Amino acid sequence: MMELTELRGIIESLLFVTTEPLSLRKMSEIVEVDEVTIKKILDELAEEYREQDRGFQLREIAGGYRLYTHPGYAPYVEKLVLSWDQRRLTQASLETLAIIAYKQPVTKAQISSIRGVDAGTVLNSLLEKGLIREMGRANSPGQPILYGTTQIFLETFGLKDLSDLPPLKEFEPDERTRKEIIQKLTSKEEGESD
Amino acid sequence: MMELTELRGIIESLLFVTTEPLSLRKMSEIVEVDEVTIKKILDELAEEYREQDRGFQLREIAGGYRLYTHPGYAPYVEKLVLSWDQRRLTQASLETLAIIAYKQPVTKAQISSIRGVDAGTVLNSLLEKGLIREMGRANSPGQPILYGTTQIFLETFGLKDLSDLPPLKEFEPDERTRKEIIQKLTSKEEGESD
Amino acid sequence: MGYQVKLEIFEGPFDLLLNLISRKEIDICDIPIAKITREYLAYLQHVRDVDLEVASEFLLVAATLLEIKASNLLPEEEDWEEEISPKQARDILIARLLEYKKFKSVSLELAARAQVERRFYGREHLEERFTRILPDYLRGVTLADLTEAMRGILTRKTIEIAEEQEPPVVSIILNLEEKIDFVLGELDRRGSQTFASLTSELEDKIEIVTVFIALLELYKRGLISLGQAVTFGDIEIGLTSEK
Repeated sequence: MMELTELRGIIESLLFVTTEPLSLRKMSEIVEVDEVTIKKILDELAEEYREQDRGFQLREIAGGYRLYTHPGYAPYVEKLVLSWDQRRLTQASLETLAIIAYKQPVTKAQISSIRGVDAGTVLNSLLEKGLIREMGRANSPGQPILYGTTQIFLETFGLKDLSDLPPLKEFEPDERTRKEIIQKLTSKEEGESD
Repeated sequence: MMELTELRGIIESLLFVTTEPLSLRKMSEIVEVDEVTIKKILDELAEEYREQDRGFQLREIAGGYRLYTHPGYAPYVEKLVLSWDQRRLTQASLETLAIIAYKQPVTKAQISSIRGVDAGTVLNSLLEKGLIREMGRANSPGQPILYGTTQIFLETFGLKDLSDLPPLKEFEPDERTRKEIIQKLTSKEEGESD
Repeated sequence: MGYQVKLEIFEGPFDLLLNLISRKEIDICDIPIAKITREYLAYLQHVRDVDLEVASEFLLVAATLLEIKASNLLPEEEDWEEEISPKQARDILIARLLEYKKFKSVSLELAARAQVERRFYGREHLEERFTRILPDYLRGVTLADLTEAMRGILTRKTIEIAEEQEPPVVSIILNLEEKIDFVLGELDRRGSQTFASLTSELEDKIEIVTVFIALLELYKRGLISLGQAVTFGDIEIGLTSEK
């Protein structure tokens, strides 16, 4: 049986080397130790880094674990690493991503109908950026392509998994907005009299 | 005056992300703290990692400091590296090499911004294979390394010299591709009913 | 203040136009949606600070108008119920705006998260000692492969750049008017046509559908005559004499 200190060292070295989130399963396969034990060590490591005010943190992201620099030190890190990340997402991309994230698997027509504009261009660019992927085809006439989000999507938005998305219910338009819209579009005779 | 814990955290975060050994001077410039203090912190960090049997070590190398995985855990790290997605890395290598060949001298940040994803691992692998080399440093902030191709690159692809590369003009989108682009941009609903 | 529309039959805020349509004080068939959209795009290019809220709502509303219009263009013979009533039109718009607003607010939350996420840096490179064990990814790669890779990158870049310059166009709205001109032009030049011959050059399915909608619009305006010899036969199209 492997010693716990050694096991901790091995897992830490894997986390140190990985360039994408590492799943429990993958770690378990490599180290040949059950996932429960690995999860326990990960929790301990995360706690240690926090307590010791380390320069990096262990985070559960996109279905796995990965080390990231402490966000408080970002200004210094940026002086060293010129950020290449120019993924400035447009409002159109963000809205389309939001629809896909919550409604997946979803077709282009469904997305277009919510946003009121054709989604084709935005979908292509999200596919290129690796934020969404094709998930097969719907069983409806024309068998349209179904879209869903990717691991890169989860990483970009700092989500553990899809259940980590903010609950959509909380974003329902409030009563005031609702009233405003209805008022805007309701004829005087039918609506309130003024 | 910056607190010592914070200073330690910052230096650790720099060591964590750096791709090349970090000199005392560079760290001192970034953190705006004298080299003696920084040296003291580095010694403490190295000692801590050793004592705590961490998965990585701090080593002084080529006039600078850098973190390395603990050599005792190398077999596990190798298992991880060998499990990486081959197809993705092949595509990344090919595209990175193409960009360097045509746009040299070029920095890592430029390559990443053209490709849209980070080029780190792939660059190291191309350097290792001798297909590319460091050509000096750009005069921009952070003085990033400039990359270019080598004699081995020319030999591998049967080129007399760089001017022997198929001219970029031929790479401009041809009529068909251009049409595709236009179509993509004006793509409309796929007439699906749901 | 909201965006102002200027039409022969109506001048004022876009919101009010909607209201009038939903009250049937203005016939939706009299509203040139393509014209409104084109002018709106021209307007957008002049405004320095585009109010995204207003811009996206405009598009949503315009698209809904188009749908209502398209549905009302269908010949109203027996199927009276098929036509969307003003009340239904209004309900559709309200439901859509509410649904859209929900996704817009959550997208702002996601944007904020992405902003926070940019402060976390992961390691992105591999130590030299492990690079050595990586398989030779480029084994067997030829100059032609390199060429192909560069072509792919350039194509992607071209698309990205074009996208950035592209204003948010409701292409189908603009396209309908184009197709109307196309049909009239063809009939004028080549005499009566069948639907098949009219669309024989078109590859895109949606273009063919748009031609069909254009035919309905022209029929409604009384500019063309439609005939069909047998059920499921080709549609024959001719210009009416009144043109």
